[in-house]
Amino acid sequence: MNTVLLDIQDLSVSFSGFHAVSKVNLQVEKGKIHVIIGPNGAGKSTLMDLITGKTKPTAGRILYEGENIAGKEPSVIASKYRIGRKFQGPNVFDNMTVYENIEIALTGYTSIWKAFSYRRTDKVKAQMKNVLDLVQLYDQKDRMAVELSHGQRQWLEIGMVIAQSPNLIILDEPAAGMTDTETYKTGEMVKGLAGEHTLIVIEHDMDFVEQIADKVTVLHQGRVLAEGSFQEVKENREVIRVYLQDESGEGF
Amino acid sequence: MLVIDDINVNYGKSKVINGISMKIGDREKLAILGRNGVGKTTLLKSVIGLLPLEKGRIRLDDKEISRQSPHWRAQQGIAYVPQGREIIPDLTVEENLELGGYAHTKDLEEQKKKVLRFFPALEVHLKRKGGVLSGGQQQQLAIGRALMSNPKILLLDEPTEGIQPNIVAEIAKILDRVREEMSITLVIVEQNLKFARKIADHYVIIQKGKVVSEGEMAHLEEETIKKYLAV
Amino acid sequence: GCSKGQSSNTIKVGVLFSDTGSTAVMEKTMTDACKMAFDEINKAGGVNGKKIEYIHEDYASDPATCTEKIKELIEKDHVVATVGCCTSASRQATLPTLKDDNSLLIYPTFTEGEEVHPNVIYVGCMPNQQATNFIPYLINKLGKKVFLVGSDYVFPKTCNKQARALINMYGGQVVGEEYVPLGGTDFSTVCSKIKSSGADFVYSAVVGDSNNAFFKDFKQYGLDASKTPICSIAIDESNLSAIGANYAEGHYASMPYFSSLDTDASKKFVDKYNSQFKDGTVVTVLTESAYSSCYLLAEALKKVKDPTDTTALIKAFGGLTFDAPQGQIKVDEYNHSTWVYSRFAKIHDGKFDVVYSTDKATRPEPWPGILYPQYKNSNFMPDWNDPKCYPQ
Amino acid sequence: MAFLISQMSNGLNQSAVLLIATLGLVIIFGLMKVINMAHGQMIMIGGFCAYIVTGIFSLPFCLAIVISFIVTALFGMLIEIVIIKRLYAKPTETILATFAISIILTEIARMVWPLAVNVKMPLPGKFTLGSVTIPFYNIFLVLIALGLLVCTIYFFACTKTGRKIRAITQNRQMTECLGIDTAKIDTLTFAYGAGLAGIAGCVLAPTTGVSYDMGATYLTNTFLTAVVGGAQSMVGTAVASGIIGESRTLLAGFSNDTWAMIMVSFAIIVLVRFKPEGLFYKEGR
Amino acid sequence: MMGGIYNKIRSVQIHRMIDIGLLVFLAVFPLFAEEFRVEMMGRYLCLAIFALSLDLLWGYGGLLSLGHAVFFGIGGYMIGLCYQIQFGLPAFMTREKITVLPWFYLPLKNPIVAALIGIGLAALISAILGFFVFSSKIKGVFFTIITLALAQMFSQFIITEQKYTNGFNGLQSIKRFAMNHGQPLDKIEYYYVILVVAALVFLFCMWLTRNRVGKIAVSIRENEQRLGFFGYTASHYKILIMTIAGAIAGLSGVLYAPATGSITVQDIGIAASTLVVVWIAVGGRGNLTGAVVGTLFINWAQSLLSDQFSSFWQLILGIVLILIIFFMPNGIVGKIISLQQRRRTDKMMAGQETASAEDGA
Ligand SMILES: Nc1ncnc2c1ncn2[C@@H]1O[C@H](COP(=O)(O)OP(=O)(O)OP(=O)(O)O)[C@@H](O)[C@H]1O
Ligand SMILES: Nc1ncnc2c1ncn2[C@@H]1O[C@H](COP(=O)(O)OP(=O)(O)OP(=O)(O)O)[C@@H](O)[C@H]1O
Ligand SMILES: [Mg+2]
Ligand SMILES: [Mg+2]
Repeated sequence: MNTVLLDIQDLSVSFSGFHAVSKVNLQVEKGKIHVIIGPNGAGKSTLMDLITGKTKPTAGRILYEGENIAGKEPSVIASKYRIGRKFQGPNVFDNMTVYENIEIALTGYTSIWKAFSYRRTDKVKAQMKNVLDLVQLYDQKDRMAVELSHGQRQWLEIGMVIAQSPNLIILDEPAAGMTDTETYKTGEMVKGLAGEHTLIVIEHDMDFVEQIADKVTVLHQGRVLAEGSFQEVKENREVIRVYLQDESGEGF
Repeated sequence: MLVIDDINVNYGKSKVINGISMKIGDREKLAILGRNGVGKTTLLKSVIGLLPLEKGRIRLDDKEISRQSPHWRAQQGIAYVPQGREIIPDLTVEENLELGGYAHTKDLEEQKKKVLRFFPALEVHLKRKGGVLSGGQQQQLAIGRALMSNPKILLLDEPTEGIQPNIVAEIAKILDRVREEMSITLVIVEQNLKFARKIADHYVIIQKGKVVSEGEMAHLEEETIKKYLAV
Repeated sequence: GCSKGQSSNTIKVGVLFSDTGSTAVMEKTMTDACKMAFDEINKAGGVNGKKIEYIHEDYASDPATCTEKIKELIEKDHVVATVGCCTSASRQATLPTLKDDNSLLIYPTFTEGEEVHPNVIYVGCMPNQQATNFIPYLINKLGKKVFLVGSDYVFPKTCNKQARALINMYGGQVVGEEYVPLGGTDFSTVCSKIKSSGADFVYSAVVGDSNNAFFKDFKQYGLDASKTPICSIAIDESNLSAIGANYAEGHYASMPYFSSLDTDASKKFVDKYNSQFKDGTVVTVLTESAYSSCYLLAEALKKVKDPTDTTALIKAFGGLTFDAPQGQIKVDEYNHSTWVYSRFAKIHDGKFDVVYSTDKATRPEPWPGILYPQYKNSNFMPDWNDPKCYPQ
Repeated sequence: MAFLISQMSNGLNQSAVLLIATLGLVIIFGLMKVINMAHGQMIMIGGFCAYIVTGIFSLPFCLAIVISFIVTALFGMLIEIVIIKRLYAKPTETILATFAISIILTEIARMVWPLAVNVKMPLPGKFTLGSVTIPFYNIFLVLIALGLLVCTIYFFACTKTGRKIRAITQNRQMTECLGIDTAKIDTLTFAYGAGLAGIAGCVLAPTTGVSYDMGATYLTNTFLTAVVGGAQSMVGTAVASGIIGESRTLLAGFSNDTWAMIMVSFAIIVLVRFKPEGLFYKEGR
Repeated sequence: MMGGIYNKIRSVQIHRMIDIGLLVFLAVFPLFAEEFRVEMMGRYLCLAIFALSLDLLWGYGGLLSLGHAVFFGIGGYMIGLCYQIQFGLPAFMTREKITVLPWFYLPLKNPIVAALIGIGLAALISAILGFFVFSSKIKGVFFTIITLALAQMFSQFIITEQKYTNGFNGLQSIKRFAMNHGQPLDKIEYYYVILVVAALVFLFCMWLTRNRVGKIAVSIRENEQRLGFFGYTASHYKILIMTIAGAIAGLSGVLYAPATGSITVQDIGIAASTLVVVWIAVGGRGNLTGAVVGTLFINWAQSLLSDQFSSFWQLILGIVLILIIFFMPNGIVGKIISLQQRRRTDKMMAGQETASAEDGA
């Protein structure tokens, strides 16, 4: 039985001698929420860069349903293998309206022919309204993305990824800059996406991680430090030392 | 002492801040809270001078600053750590730090040492370009850079966003220490309530561009939170 | 149109030169010359009792604008003829309009020839008038090895083609031929090539401000005017001051007219121009030629009953003479071009010292006999239907 | 062989000319991101300064260099304050504005000096080595080019102001918030870039003369050089002018100037294609 | 009911109203203007088509080309050559001792074929360039510089290959589409041909930009890298836009050469390319209307100014440009659009305020 969607094997990358990711092995199971945590600079975002093709690995393989996607172009990875990503800092199309942002992300119209055949049908409109409602931006839909607040831009990007409807959704710190209740709501939304989609989520907010995680991997200095359920990881002494708590035993 | 007196701020025609007044005493620790998009960032930006006031005035130690340019305000002792960090990507970490000090620090080396004592994690990266640091590292750099100017008031916009838990704790402590050692007023916009509670002694909650609740942190009640911060 | 200049007591004439753009340097003085000429003509009673009203348009050194402006002159202002244009590109851009509207252009600038449009009178000199005497003179005086240079466009290339034939005819030898981009300012390569070619003189059709760089580089790179002079068919008084006296010293030029010409007519002309226009321009062959063009036009107008009858007007030009500052010139009876003098000058002290002059005007050959033997003694007539006559 | 050597020395001269003409643009366009269509006209201002100082007032040429720097820098300062200041990071508007400035300058120059003017050669004379001739002035140009290059590199890499400028070009708002008077520094930088263009006009004037339409000659070539060099790298620009100057002259030696120009343009297209960020570009995140 | 229609009209974007107004004006223009003015307008309309093509590329795709006139030139030269070879060898070839027409000129004999070749070749070269360039990570000014080099190359080539192109003098006597030595279209007819083509091109551009492809072009301009992560191959779209822009530029050249009767290197070089950029900037970039308005405005201004103030008209033009930047930083049409938007948001705001006041009550 093959439930592993993404199988990362001995993946490494270095930037002029600096090993940002080294020999990482990781399995992401279909339909599950896989959370990656780890100190700042541990290489989490870089690992996502590798998966999505933004950075080319120096060694190792990334097997997506058995096929090696390491080193492929981002657009191929996104369209052929259906992997979508929300970046760490909001990364949206500034001088386009919220509506157009979502529309561009909409799945299934990326090739030139498809793009020409695209129409704003009622079905599409309903679909977009759905997404916009989900991220609470429906009443902002005619504003330019650049005019949104930081948090709203985060939401917008999440909305875009949902509209893209990929098999594998990567969320790099989706809850950053949100209030606690909003974070909770995001968590519920993420959980709703699981099953149909597979998710990799990076987050520093432990309550949020606890709320959503099926499995947690801890990266540290480019390597996998620990892996397991949230509870296991939380109690791992190394993880506590390098990540969760400072000398006096505090952490947020 | 920073006095904000009945200010309005607009983006074009859309009114974002609608008559906010507050007094921030010396060495006070103030947290500004509120949901996404209520105008917290806008408020900080208008204090540092990036956005013009439509109405009202801002005074720093009885000096009117509302019409001055941001660099002038910075030289008067207001430092700003923006949301999204805004590190200068092509300058090295060290140059980024020094840049923060040019305004009015005499002894850059000395100040740099002092700041690096707060952020030892940055030391190994000094010669790397600011742009390649990870999000968390950049956040630390941004705070460090702001401290380089030896400010009277430090404005922080969501300093914990994207920071690992133990560093958040550490930042809380660092900010405390910074306030003690450098005798600084802290104004922090924050979403992480736990952190805000820990670090601030006063709070202000903003909604629709107005102050809807303020007081001592210790007296911030669940009910208020539910009313103004929950969705 | 039917109302073409009829109703009033004036005859309208167009003056079409650039005030702006890259060729404005050359054309400003032509505008001035036209102004001077028409004012004189009007003061002397005008044409058959009618005053000439001239309308000046600026085509900004751009052929497309030139087309537009000539249309405006002909169709809006109803001019009976236009004096104007300074480059072949701009002249040729007016040709379709001239034909369509059956109007007349008097073209005062020198030209590469190989064109006789039925609606154009070419008053400027043809290459043959500059070269036929110049080349044997130079070969006799300076030596047989010749290096040809020019700006990279039609006029220099066509002139040099003719020069090459003449050089061969007089037993000379072309030791090199080089072209630099129009407006180019780097002549180091050309100078190196000239040096290594061992040429006795350089026959140059480099035009415009490029000459400043050319003459300077020439000396800078160790070429010597006393051994290998530049013999130019495209420099005039306006270039001399920019080149600088010591860099221009000892080089040659061939033109129908130099403002230093020592005749009463010329002196009077130069003095009058200089006292009238203090806009920084100087008298050059183009000034003289534009001035003569206006007079020729006036003379032709005097000969026709109805100034708007273009066909008659063109006919009136045939054989027309005028005592120009350079001497008597004559419009050829057949080929629409003008008999002008052939004069050579050696540059000394920043001035052209005329060293040779034909004693009367020489015959223009739009299709020079040396290249087109079939036309050698024929009187070439412009013909609407002959694709040779002009770009169809 | 001798011809080859002489072509190479000519190429060096052309490279120096390119470098001198481009340096000002590297600052205004490369660093400040202002697409300066009036760069050629700034060079022209320097040229006319040289003419006024040496030709009209008969003062020494070295004074002309200083004066043309000052005059052009002041002019740059003026247009920065009046016009460019409001247009940073708005490429459309800057193109329009600088284009308008270029027209206005050209027209004013044309009204004052309809004819090209001559600037006396300050260093006549030449070296002769066998059949290779090198004018003294060429050597002077190469030295000036190197001198300006070194000064400019030093200025940007090693001085505080240089660092501030780099910060401003990357994030103007943030730099302002750090207490740096960005407006002042912008003005100074722009003035410096303009001043360099002025020097270029001044030192190039003796070889080419000065005319109102000389600006157009430089615009294309300087942009090409600046970008091939990586748009903001001084060393890159030096290398780029070296490559372009030498290859143009060498190719011209074996064919002619026009074809050399065509081939070099083609090579630039290919080069930029394979080095999409110019010759000297450091990878960033 | 009436109110509904009224509101509908009110909600039309203002620049669409300008388009319609302009079209009506242009359609009746020959009824009251002198013939040569109509011809002039025809020529400017061709330039407006040209400007539209660059607006697609620059205003929407964010790709600033300073060599776009090359494609215009290809179109113009093909038609020009067509009429040069109607009567056997053209003079400029005989002069250079060419005795038979080179084979590659043979297909140009028929004006329609020449026009199609003009458009097709422009599209092809622009596609090849696009393919070559966009398969690397080129962006921003580097693209601009490539086009600059291309323009330099192309115009120098035309100048130096005089025996095939008549060099600097350019091509003249280009007829308004005379078939087989027949009668060419008359000036007014040709004006309407240009107008119809211009309107069709405009509609096409409007369709394209409002279409998803246009939106994708804009997002390429905004954040090309991000687009890749949604699965788009940005380079394909860039090549597509390049090709379309090239074809339209070629088309405008094909129409232009007969409209002026001539085409020269000065119409196709860097200076010409720069001018179009300026026209678009004056009109307002990225809304199509701006390109047309800017082109017509500047060209008419030039023509009228140069009639009025012979030698300082360029100076005046320069000052006008500066004033435009000061008072209409987004161009003429950009300014009008933003005024309309301002009015709308004002209304919206006012509406919201009353609504919330009612809420409170
Ligand atoms: N393109 C690059 N060039 C050089 N160094 C890089 C590059 N990309 C990443 N790095 C380095 O790799 C390390 C890992 O960075 P990364 O952004 O992956 O960390 P992270 O785990 O996402 O941290 P955070 O939680 O703070 O976002 C950092 O030290 C960073 O400086
Ligand atoms: N440049 C802008 N132009 C127009 N409107 C803007 C602009 N920037 C922000 N806004 C609007 O102003 C309001 C307040 O924005 P602000 O950034 O101050 O919010 P915030 O409280 O900091 O939110 P967050 O917690 O998400 O950062 C938002 O509704 C936003 O849409
Ligand atoms: Mg990260
Ligand atoms: Mg904010």
